[in-house]
Amino acid sequence: MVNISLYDRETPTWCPGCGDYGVLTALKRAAANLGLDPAKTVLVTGIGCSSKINSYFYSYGIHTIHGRAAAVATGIKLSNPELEVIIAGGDGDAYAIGTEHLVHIARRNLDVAYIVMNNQIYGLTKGQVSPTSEEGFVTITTPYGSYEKPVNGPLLALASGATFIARGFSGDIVQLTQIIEEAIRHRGFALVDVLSPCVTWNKINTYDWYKANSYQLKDHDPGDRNRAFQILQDDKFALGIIYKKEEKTFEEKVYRKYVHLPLKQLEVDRSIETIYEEFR
Amino acid sequence: MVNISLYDRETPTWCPGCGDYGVLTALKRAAANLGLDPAKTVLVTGIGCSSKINSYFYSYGIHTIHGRAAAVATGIKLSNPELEVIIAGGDGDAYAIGTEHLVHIARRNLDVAYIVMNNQIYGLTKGQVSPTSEEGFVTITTPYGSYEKPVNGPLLALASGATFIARGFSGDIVQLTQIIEEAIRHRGFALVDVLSPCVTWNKINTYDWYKANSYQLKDHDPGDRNRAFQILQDDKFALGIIYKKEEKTFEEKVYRKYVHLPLKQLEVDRSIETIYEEFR
Amino acid sequence: MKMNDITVRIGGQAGDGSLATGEILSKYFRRIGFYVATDKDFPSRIRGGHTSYAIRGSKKRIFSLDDRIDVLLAFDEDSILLHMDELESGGVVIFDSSRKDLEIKREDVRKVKIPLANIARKELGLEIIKNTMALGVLSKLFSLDSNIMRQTIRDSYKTKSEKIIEENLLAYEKGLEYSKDIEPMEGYVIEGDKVAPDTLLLMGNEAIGLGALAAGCRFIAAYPITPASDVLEFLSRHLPEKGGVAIQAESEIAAVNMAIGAGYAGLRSMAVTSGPGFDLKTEGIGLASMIEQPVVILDAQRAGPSTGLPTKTEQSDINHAVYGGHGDKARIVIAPGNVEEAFYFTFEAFNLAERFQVPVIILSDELISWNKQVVKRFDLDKLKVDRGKLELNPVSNEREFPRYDFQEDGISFRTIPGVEKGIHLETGDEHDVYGHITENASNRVKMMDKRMKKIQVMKNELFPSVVQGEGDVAVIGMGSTMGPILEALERIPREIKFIRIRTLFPFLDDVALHLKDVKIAFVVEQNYLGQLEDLVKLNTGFRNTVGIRKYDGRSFRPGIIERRIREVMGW
Amino acid sequence: MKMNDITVRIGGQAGDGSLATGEILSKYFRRIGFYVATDKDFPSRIRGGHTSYAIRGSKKRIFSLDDRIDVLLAFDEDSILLHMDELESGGVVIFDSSRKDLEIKREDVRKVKIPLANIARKELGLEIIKNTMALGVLSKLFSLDSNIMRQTIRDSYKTKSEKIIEENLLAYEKGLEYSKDIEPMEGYVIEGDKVAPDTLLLMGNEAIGLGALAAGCRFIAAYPITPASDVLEFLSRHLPEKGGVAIQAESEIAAVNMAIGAGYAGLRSMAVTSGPGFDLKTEGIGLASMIEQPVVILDAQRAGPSTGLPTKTEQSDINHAVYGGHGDKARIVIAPGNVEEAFYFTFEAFNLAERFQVPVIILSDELISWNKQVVKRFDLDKLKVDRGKLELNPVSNEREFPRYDFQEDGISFRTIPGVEKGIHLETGDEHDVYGHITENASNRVKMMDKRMKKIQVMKNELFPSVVQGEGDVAVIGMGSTMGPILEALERIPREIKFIRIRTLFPFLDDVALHLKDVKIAFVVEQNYLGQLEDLVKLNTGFRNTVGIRKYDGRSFRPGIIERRIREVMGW
Ligand SMILES: Cc1ncc(C[n+]2csc(CCOP(=O)(O)OP(=O)(O)O)c2C)c(N)n1
Ligand SMILES: Cc1ncc(C[n+]2csc(CCOP(=O)(O)OP(=O)(O)O)c2C)c(N)n1
Ligand code: SF4
Ligand code: SF4
Ligand SMILES: [Mg+2]
Ligand SMILES: [Mg+2]
Repeated sequence: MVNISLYDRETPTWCPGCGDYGVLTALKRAAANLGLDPAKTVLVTGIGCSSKINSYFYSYGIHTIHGRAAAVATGIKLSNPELEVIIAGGDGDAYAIGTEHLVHIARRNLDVAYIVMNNQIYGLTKGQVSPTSEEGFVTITTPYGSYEKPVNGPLLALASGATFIARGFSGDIVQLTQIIEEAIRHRGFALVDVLSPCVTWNKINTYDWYKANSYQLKDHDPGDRNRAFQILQDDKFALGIIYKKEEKTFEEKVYRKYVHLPLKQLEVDRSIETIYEEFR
Repeated sequence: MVNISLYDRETPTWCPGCGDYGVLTALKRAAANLGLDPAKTVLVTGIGCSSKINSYFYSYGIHTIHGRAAAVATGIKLSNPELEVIIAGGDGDAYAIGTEHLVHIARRNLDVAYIVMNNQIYGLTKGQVSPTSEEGFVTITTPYGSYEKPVNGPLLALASGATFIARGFSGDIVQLTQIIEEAIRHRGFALVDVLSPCVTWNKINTYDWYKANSYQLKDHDPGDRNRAFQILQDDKFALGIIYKKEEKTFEEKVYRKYVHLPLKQLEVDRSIETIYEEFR
Repeated sequence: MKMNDITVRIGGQAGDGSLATGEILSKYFRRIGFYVATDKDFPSRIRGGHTSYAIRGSKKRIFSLDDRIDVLLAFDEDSILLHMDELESGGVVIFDSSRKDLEIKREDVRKVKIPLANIARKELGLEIIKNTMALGVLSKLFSLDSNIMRQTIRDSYKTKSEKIIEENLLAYEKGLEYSKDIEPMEGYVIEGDKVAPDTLLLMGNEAIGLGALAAGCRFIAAYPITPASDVLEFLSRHLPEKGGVAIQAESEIAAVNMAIGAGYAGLRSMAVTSGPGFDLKTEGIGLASMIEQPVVILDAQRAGPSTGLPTKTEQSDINHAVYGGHGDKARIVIAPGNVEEAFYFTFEAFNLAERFQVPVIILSDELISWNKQVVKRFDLDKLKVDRGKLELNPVSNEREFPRYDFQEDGISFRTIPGVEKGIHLETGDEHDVYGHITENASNRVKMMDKRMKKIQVMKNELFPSVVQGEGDVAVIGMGSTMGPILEALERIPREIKFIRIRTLFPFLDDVALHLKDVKIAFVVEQNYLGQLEDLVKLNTGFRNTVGIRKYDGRSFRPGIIERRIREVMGW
Repeated sequence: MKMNDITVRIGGQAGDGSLATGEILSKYFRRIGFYVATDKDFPSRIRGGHTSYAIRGSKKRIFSLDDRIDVLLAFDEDSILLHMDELESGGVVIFDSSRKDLEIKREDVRKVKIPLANIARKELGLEIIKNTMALGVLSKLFSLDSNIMRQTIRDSYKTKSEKIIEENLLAYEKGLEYSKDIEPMEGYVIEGDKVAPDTLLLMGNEAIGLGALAAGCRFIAAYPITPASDVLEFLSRHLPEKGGVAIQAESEIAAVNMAIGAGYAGLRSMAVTSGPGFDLKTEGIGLASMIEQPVVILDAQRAGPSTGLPTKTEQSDINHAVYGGHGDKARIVIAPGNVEEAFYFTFEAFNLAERFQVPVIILSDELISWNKQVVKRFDLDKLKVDRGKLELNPVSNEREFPRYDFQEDGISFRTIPGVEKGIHLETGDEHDVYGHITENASNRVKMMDKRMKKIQVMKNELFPSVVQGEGDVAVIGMGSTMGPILEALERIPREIKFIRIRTLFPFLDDVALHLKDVKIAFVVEQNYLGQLEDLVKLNTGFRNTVGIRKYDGRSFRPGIIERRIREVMGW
């Protein structure tokens, strides 16, 4: 097994106590357990506190623009399916401005894992309401409480066709490591929603609150899609692997009839003469 | 009851046989049944063959940009909740480029009805694959068949928090009229997905195909959310009202503590002196 | 009257087969050794509505239509109403009188009325075949080579069934038969060499698709939009054969970001779109510029703003291509002027993108994208792929690869994921040489200088203007206006210098040089505000310009330009 | 040494309370009748990292910082490392020696070391209160009025608990007590009138929020982004009280389209953002332009491109504001130069939007948006709401209201849903007078002419440049560079003409007039490419410009401008 320090990069600048530290640790451990080669791994992020994670995790990394990590990752993975592509970001990044890409990456069943660090708040921009904030939640942009029902990210992903759905908690790094490992190992699109407290701006959804408002899935068959829909509608957050199904991945389908062009082979077949007939 | 010719506008330029004629007729009938005042009704559309419907339906109408009708409608309805705001458009408009707004308008439970004319193809741009096209579907942009699982629009809306979900068929104008009527009457966000064949570009999902691949909901309790989730995962298309629940609307919540400013009163309270204290 | 230069307009209701007939006719022209230029005019709706297709065939190299047409093949009344004025005196109108007889007023043209649809329905049992019948009439009128025409019809339907081929051939014969008593047109000679040279007939969008394939582009992501969809469609068919991927994205935002991802992963990649989608790509193009990511973007301009006139041409995205997006950004904007250039510019766009590690915007317009022209078979041997400073075997002892290292020319070495010793970060935040985020002020200045320096460095390698003629009167144009400008100038027997600008950003210094002794310059462009004119003024300091502008969505005709120049110059 | 003009920089780790202390100090300055200018400098992360806040108070009307600071209040070592150079000779550094003692090298400044944090922790039981203690030290050093300071502290914490107020007052006393043996600074006089005039202390973003409220804006939709979020936050608090709606949208695209919807429905509406979000609004702004929809957009510029330096200032979105988006579009772009103008321009933006039925872009920059200045209480009586050609009682006999009727000035009458006899369509497609889609060529031309005509018509009603001074040497600037330019010019005892441009699109003719007798013009701007300079060149033909540019994300100081002018002019 690889030593997890292989994945050390910069020292995080997250606030002391931020849930994202737990995610980083779990990700490193999962990577070590899987023996991921940093040179063959790409960590793709959007913008937000959480999206800085690739500054702290040693591998290829691309920190893109807000909400678009899934689209960039799609281009990367399709271009070189041999890469391990992991997406990470915040709840705003994934479930607000990135909604569109989440839905469509899920239905494509692209073989990537997407880790959403869900703190139910906008961290980096200093505490505005997030799509996952509870109704009534008071923030600087919702001084009278939020008027919106929260987006249920995992439910959305499931409804969109994701083949792996799990929820973890930064406070439980052991389980989170397992989940992330499974998600990366899963062949197909895997969404991991992580309850990851923002200790600075969200004084409601704290570690303790999450402990009190979550429960461990027991005796659950992740193959049961109907049950997964139900679990995801629970008032409390279920922790663990909620849904898992093997299906052909997007890359497999796209390249079904054709040999994938290995990336290294940069001299490609550039002939076009055979097409000329169309134009005569 | 109002005469449906009240709602006549331009003569449609849709292809003869296009499913959207049925939707237009049903919408006019529903409007007549409800006695909608054209001066107090706004039909908001995106871009596509289907989105031209407000050229053919007499009321205030705004034909916006591709995918953004729901966002524009949100601004309209919030500004003047007394208006009857109806959104209409195509499957590409709603479930591809407009995905983000659909999810968020649903969770807000804005009191508008959204009619999606789903022909499983891009009509106006001449026959490209649509987010609702079946996997394997051959189009000009998927000559080897589509590699993607279709977006399930109603399921997505349900997972996002919509409080009314129904499916109609342009081939059954009587039922479609009822559904649209109910959707408009519903207080909250209502999604109506209409199977509306494109006779020009989609030679697979024809009227006959839809007849063979849909069924009428019977003895269904629209209050049963779990059942709704199941029905929406059926291989065949269920027709009828699939889900319905009364919840506070976004407008009600937003204006909860404050009296709505009637639009006509253009001289608003523009005083700001009371705020000056903050700056001293 | 007219030797080997003829323009036929075929008009009817959508569904009448005007476009299909036009395609066959243009193929025929190519096969007899003619050059071709075409212009489609159809509404933004699917069925019905008047559609027309103008095809010009000429032994002379042409790039656009002429002012007037020689033949009006009218399947409906609208064609007469809309296009009769365009008909050259001495030309011919062929009217399908099946639906209705019509009195055609002009005395100076020949009128041939045939109930094509009725004959087709009655004698061939298939009304829509009337359009191929019309080709028989045309053949008779202009003494076209019926063997070549038969072969062209056969080839045109070869992807369809043998039955369809036969039906069409029969229709053609019927057309010939019904016109056996028709006298051939006098004064017209349509005679090529009857041996098709080694040429291709294709539209700009196809040339762009071919150029991308030839350049080794292996990834296209796009969201359908008129008039760019053809490129996605073409590559959806051909990329998979080449081991590449074509993906219809969920939106233009998704598309540009996918293309950036693909480029980052090492594939030559492209996103194609038109105005509204181009707007949506703004933020993504900025990211590419900041992370110094090669990516090629096609904006096939159409009439804006907003949805505008989706099926009509315009050149009004120049400003957005050159200036769009927040922040100071390096980019390249090039504008091909004809179908041949559309191929070569696209090919080169991929080299430029990788050499300078910037987004390259190809600015086409609807007319170029859809205009079918005859080009010489592309010479692939001359085309070299240059992937720039792509480093696949870095020999670095550092734990992270200095992706943004400072180099003389501002261009750093680049690696791609999968490369050992190439690990680095990329970010749209300001960053240090390893791509790590930093807000340090002096690093910021150095990085800005580095990125902006590329703008100067690249200037030598971009497409200089093409200059034709001499004199102190100049005409300036870009893109599809090339064709009408060239013809206009042929008609004015004076010294005029034509400066065709092909690179819009960075604006090259050659234009100012070419304008040195010029006293007045006419800037021809297809927009209202004079976007090209402003670029010229700003970048050259030359200010005595006269705008010749068109913004009704219809393409220029040489006469408009000719008249305006004569008027202003008093010629 | 320095009379009634003092700059204090407070620096520390985020969490040290530098910002809070600065706020109190600036309030104190206002209360004694000083003007204020501030500049925040903090990284794009939430905790940790060096943060500093510079506050200048002056009896003279000021708009920006001076070159150097008089006081450095340092809570951490970084403050010393980063800012010691900035300290005026004869100034004072107050260093919190609790964490670590530090040798401070400079001999020409006074050094006051106090273990503030330690004292606070030990004697007050609360370390973070050290920052208020520091105000005691400052009071002693500069003989500030402790009663006014006490009241300011009290008021600053009044939204918190009484306990917090008491703690802070106690800390202030502790600070005074610990500095009782400290000698007051020599040569500094900080004396206002001790009577706060009827002024307000607020930052640009707050002024924009107030301006919107005063204009009757009743709808804001925005997606959070630095440095524009404050406006959303401010209006989220205040709009509901006024019967309005503030909504945090799912993205900037949603926000602009919601604002367009609200404007269409008759509310004055606004969307606020910064660079990346501004890019995303491009398509929506185009729609507003095409359907002639009033809407106000704020772009509070930050350092780009892409994510860039999110918490640093720049003026590099000028090009996008003026040229962004496909197609030819009417729009208005205005740029306030200080906090007071931020209020009045915002107010007027809503009038302009409705009068000309176009999107109005307010181009602020991070410095203006965050700079706290003292302004005279806004005079609301002079401000008139003008809703333009809004027709609520049309007397038409037509079934549809001719929303896009041709009028002399290009501006049609507008109705809103709910109005009887006002029914019409609006569409981003080209349309006829009723808003119905049409592709007709002559209608297209008329509609383009109509929309573009507004660009000429509106010119008379936009903000002309402000000109100060005379001479054949000019300095040109816009936005936040106003402050440093004014101070630079004060220092150069020559004839210099300062032209401050306030309307960027349409570019007004006055600039060319002001440049008539000018020989050389310095264009000061906060970007690399010289976006403002290019606008001036293009629109005036004046080409002898010298750019004074800054693009490290930090704001200008007068000295940079002064030196460059002297250097070039040989003064
Ligand atoms: C297009 C765009 N809009 C807005 C922003 C500003 N922004 C940066 S991060 C962020 C959201 C942060 O919230 P989240 O995604 O939940 O991440 P967190 O910081 O909580 O981890 C926003 C709105 C941006 N960078 N780009
Ligand atoms: C931003 C943008 N992208 C693309 C287009 C081109 N476009 C027009 S309609 C359409 C999709 C049509 O499909 P759908 O929404 O299903 O409507 P239908 O025509 O099938 O009714 C597209 C891609 C556009 N107008 N704007
Ligand atoms: S602000 Fe919140 S999310 Fe961001 S680093 Fe701090 S604790 Fe974490
Ligand atoms: S193309 Fe299809 S969707 Fe469009 S009008 Fe014709 S049948 Fe209807
Ligand atoms: Mg968050
Ligand atoms: Mg469709």
